[in-house]
Amino acid sequence: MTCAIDIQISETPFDPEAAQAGFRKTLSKSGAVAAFTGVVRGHAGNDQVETLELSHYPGFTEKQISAICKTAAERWPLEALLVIHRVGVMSPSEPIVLVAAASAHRRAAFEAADYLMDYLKSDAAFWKKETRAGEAHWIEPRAEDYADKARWAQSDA
Amino acid sequence: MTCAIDIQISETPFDPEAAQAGFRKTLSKSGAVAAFTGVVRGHAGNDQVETLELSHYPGFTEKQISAICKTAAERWPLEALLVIHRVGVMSPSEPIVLVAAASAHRRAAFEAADYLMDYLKSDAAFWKKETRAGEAHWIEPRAEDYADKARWAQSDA
Amino acid sequence: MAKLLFFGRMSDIEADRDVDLPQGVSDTDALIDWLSADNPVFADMVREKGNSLVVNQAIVRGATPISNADEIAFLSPVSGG
Amino acid sequence: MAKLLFFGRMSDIEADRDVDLPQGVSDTDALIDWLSADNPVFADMVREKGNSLVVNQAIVRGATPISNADEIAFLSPVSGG
Repeated sequence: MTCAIDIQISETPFDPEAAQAGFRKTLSKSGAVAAFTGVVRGHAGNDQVETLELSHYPGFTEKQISAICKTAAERWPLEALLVIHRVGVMSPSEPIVLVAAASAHRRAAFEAADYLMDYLKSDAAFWKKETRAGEAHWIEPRAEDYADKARWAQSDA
Repeated sequence: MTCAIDIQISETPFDPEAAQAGFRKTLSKSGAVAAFTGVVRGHAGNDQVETLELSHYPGFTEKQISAICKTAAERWPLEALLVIHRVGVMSPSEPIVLVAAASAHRRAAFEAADYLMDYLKSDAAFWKKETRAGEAHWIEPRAEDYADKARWAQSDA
Repeated sequence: MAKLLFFGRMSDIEADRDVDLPQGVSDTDALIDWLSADNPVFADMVREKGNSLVVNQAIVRGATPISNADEIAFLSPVSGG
Repeated sequence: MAKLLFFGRMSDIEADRDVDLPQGVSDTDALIDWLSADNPVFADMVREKGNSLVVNQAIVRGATPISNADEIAFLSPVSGG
């Protein structure tokens, strides 16, 4: 099956529910849609988050995400994949990322969305700078992000 | 953490994206929202699906779903859960079910949504009658639905 | 009057109704026998795997006492989502 | 002119710029040494775990030939989603 792949890097706020509605309208063969929306957190420990600044490497980042989506489309029977990723300066509760996967099969939709999120977290060329109490901090992947991604390698054998 | 649980059985069509937008507005502590939308399939093998009729056991079904949601809320750190399930006569591509789970943690949101869907498929008191080529067929759980649910029991030990 | 409800496949062959349970029909096993006597298709179907029996909105297993005050529901294998 | 790009943590201490690579700076190892000589903070950071080096939008490992026609990007550990 050919999987339709739509990747968007957005410099401006996006509406994850409107995007999902548009995505669902494109489907003709899928009974299952799994989606993940990530929003800017309001707190980091006891500190209030003021802003999150996301940067990417234009061209390279899109190419990476496209490769990850193609791998997912080979691994699961998918009708369509949608990835929207914000860049720029955001405030708490603003959407950062939307991943949606459509399939005839529930498990395929869930696993593909989960897989894409794990790869976006640990592999895709994005950088996050969080400002808390007036101070900027780079956010780098945590051990658990690498562990999440490793789940998929185990069944690659 | 107290998890807000919203369960709706709808006799009329619902808008899964509008419901998710409403759900997201209620959140204050969650950076992660995982959602699953199920729609009526258009084909069963080579046959075209004309209608799907879903029935439930009023009162009992809601009680079951509520119990499943409470179990999920004990198992994962969730801020909120939303389950909307259609009943009545539907046409292909109409939404049947929406499950959304919100958490501070990506894995918790994904796993809770996945878990709820597995239980809705194999345990919740709904019955599906599909009409194809003028003939009505009851849809009963497949072996893979029971296998999906069994995944969760393995780690209960 | 006891309230009898039938869901899924079983609803095709038995109608929901209020019944006056005859003397001797004091548990769910006796109720199944009583209904089966009048409906051989039900007799087969009710013994299939995957059904559930619900008394007053709680799932029961094995012979369970019932009376005219109860709601008894026969559930064919469920399939939601 | 080679185009140098710095992302994440490294962008705080090095500016994106076009440079004329001096003779002898013909691979990525030599480039790292050349940049490190002027910037000891970069010298430490570039050797940390989790960085990636990208030449003409493809990840490279180990000493990789470069020339004035290339785009060379230094990526600190990434974190999306």
